[in-house]
Amino acid sequence: MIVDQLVLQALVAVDVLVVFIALFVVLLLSSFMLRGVKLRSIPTVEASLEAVRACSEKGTPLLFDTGWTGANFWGHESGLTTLCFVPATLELLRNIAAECGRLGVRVITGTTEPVYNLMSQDYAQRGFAQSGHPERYVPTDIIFYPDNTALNMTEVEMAHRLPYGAAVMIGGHNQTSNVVIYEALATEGAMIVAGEIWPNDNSMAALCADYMSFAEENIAIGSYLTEDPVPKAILAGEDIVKGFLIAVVILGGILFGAKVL
Amino acid sequence: MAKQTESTGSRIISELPTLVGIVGLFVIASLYWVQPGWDVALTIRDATTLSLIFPTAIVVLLLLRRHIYNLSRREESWPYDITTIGSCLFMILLYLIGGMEDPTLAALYSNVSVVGTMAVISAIAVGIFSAMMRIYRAKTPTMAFLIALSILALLTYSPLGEMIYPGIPQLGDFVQTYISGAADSAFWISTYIGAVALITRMILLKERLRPA
Amino acid sequence: MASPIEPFMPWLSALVFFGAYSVYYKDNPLYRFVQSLVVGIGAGYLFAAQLMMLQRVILPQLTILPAAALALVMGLAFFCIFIPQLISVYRAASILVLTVGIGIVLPMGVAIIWTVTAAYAKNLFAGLGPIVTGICYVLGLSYFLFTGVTEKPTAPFRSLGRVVLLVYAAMCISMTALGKLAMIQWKVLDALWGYPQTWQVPVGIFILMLIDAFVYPLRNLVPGAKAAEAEPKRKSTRGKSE
Amino acid sequence: MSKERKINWKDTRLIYLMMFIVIFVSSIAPVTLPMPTVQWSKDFYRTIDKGCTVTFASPPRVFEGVKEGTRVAIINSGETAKLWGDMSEAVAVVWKDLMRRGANIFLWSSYPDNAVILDKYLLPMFYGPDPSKSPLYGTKFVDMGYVSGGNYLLIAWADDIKRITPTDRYGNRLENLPMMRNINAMKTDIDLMIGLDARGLETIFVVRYNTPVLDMGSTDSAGYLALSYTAGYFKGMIMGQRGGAEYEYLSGIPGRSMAYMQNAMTISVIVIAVLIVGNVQYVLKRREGT
Repeated sequence: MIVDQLVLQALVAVDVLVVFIALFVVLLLSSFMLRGVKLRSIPTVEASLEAVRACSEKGTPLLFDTGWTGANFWGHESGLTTLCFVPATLELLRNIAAECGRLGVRVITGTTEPVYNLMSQDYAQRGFAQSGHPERYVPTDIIFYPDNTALNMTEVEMAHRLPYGAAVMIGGHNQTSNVVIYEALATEGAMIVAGEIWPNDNSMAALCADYMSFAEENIAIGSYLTEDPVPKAILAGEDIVKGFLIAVVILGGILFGAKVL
Repeated sequence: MAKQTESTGSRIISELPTLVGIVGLFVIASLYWVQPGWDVALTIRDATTLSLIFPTAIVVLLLLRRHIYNLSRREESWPYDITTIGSCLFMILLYLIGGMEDPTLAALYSNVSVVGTMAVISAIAVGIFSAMMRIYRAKTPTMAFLIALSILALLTYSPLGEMIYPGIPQLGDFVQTYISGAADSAFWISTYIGAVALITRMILLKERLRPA
Repeated sequence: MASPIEPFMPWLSALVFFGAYSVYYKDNPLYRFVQSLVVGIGAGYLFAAQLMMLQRVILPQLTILPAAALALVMGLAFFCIFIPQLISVYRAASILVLTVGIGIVLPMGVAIIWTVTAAYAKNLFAGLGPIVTGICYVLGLSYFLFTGVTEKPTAPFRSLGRVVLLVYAAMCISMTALGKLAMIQWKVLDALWGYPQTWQVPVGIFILMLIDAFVYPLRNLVPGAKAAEAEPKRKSTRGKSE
Repeated sequence: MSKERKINWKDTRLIYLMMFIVIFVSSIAPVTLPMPTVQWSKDFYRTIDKGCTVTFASPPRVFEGVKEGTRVAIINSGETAKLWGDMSEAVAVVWKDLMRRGANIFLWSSYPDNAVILDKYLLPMFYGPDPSKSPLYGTKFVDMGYVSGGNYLLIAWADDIKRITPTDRYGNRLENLPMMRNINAMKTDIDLMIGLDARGLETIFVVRYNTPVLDMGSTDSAGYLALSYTAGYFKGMIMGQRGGAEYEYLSGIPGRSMAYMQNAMTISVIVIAVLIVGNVQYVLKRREGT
């Protein structure tokens, strides 16, 4: 066992509020001080629009699947991830819808989250409107499924029947069931762009996808899609936080090891 | 200056829902350290949770609308559209007659939905093994390393490794516990940092929660 | 009280489970029927559950529980998505749901950031395993650095960090496959040794597949379906195992 | 006969077919195989057998293992229904062991389908088709069934179960059930907590009240639960049918997990062989190409 009797004494000793405020202050200062800092690229941002173009060439629809991304109240910290994916994935959907509108590609979405489904309609409609082709928006293509099983079975069936030219699978799936859809898409030769939330879903994407981005990279997509320098500066500020955590492990480890702490 | 003030003012008004949402966020977050919770926070939390029944009902109706639309256009999927609409309405009818405890409603749910879920979740194995056999090739040294690790995991978590050499599952356990465990932490921790950054952007009104 | 359809349920259960697998042969009417049934039953159950909540929790407590009244107001706001002039009302409701959801779990996420990191630091030299964990955690985190400034000096660490994340992926892929494999077997055991035995269902489906593949295409039994099958399909990897 | 109907040895469907053949054969004729026991399974059994000490809050809490009358809460709040096919034997053998040792078992399910799955496949094995009619019901076992609220319910139950939920799933008042006379505030009145793929128990119970917590999941649940084990929150884990086989070995209680192990082994052999052959072929072809 790595860590006996240690950990959440820290939760008692170090107030969560203090940690949050410290993180917030660092990121807030970064938003002013790190403007203009260059960021590395995230593969799925460009690949998603490439997927639209691939569908345009093949004359097929595009699948935009976000699984169970959205509002949830299961009361465990991992739920934070699905919630935080909402703004980024919706912003990506709007951009994809705009590109689809321009190129005349049909985009079919899938989600198991009711509020997210309604928000998807709002964003997709706006995207098509921005392309100058609002008439290309098809409300019945923004599909809600009552559960993960219905989503998987239907998307597998549609992957074989339509079939899709490309799929942007960005979000969370249940118990790595994304691989079931990947298998159907791969069988039909579709291009797969994946950006999954959970580590185990990421593993399935690593196995099957043509392009993929890991976990937190997907929360940052919204910042990459805007010209505003502030969100990018905040992303740069995250590096300070991560650098601090790395320093805590290395220096803290040495100090604990030397019994200084 | 006046113009800037005006635009800031109108911006704040247009972003009022986001601002209210952020206040709500911190009111709810306070429940973590205020024990027992205070009434306003509990009311907002409970009301939000309960309100979810409405969007859920709306999207189920939209789902039905999609199949009715297919039917009205006499698409080739009509027998399946009828199955979907019919089974959905039948379940609602069962509820209206016998409530959630209706035995037929429970029987259909457990033998169709729950078993269907098991089928989909178990089909993951087929998807993975098929993909492993078809596309898992040592195109790079990293890929070769990962294939070796996948084989190690197969040896560790089936009795095979122990049969060959007892050190194999020990090595597999070591990789799983100490390397995979650390990678898992890195995934989650970076995501939680991303969550705090997202909230910072929301507070600065730089993260849009409605379409631009 | 048992349902009158209870005696048929083991058969339905086997049909749903193995019917779902029939798609691995090819897209077929049995699969589409099962899929439609799963969607319909799931949607009906979900709707019924919402009706129950409305009847048992919200409506009876409307005047005595502020949360119930507020929930009704918020719920009605969601219907404004269908009224273009009131779209902002709908958006306000959806934003509130999202932010309240984040508020519920945010402190837990923040707590984990600090406590896990502190745990790794405190035990760094407690043995070979913890040292490896500490190093891999640091490498894994460095993969998620975003700035271009850090790109060059941290490139080797980020590359190693990616390998660490992929080690997780490689282990997870095999473990998941073995775990889910057991789930198929669980249903097979249920079909073979459960009461009543339902192994005839998967065997029947398999025989139909053999007939379709080698004796007579069953699609020809459906009038007009033959022409549809002749329609050319896009590039498929069926028949390419590598 | 058309050309298409010939067997194409590169058809991916042969992979699917091979898997089903292996599964059917190993289900019909299981054999016993040597099994390594992983550390978290050993810790799980040791906690049930000998106990453990939990030291997150002050003062430390000493748990002396499951004995007659030990109050055990089974928290069925994960994705048990979806994962049941990979958890069934492990849950069954642990449950059997708890009963053998005389534990008082308190069960709660956080989703309707989680309750349904135990009703259908587990409880009838130990308590008959209607558990409420079992002589053990109320004295050694109480089922709350599905109660909504998720982890927030657990937070409330930490202080008071009976105030929030005065009755069990069958409508019996909890104060009338003999087993519940000394169970009300979960933070003090539960000696051991076993989660079924449960998450969040660390922050609710372990850190604040030093509750000993064990967790059970599917083989790959370790992916998201291992963090809690390595950080010391969970005092042991049982993962998947393999975990069931390990527990059967450790406890000496016979079970049915071996069929799953045989299946895992056969498929592993085939996949490893295909991976090695496929990759050697790939490397050779690439060399030829260059």
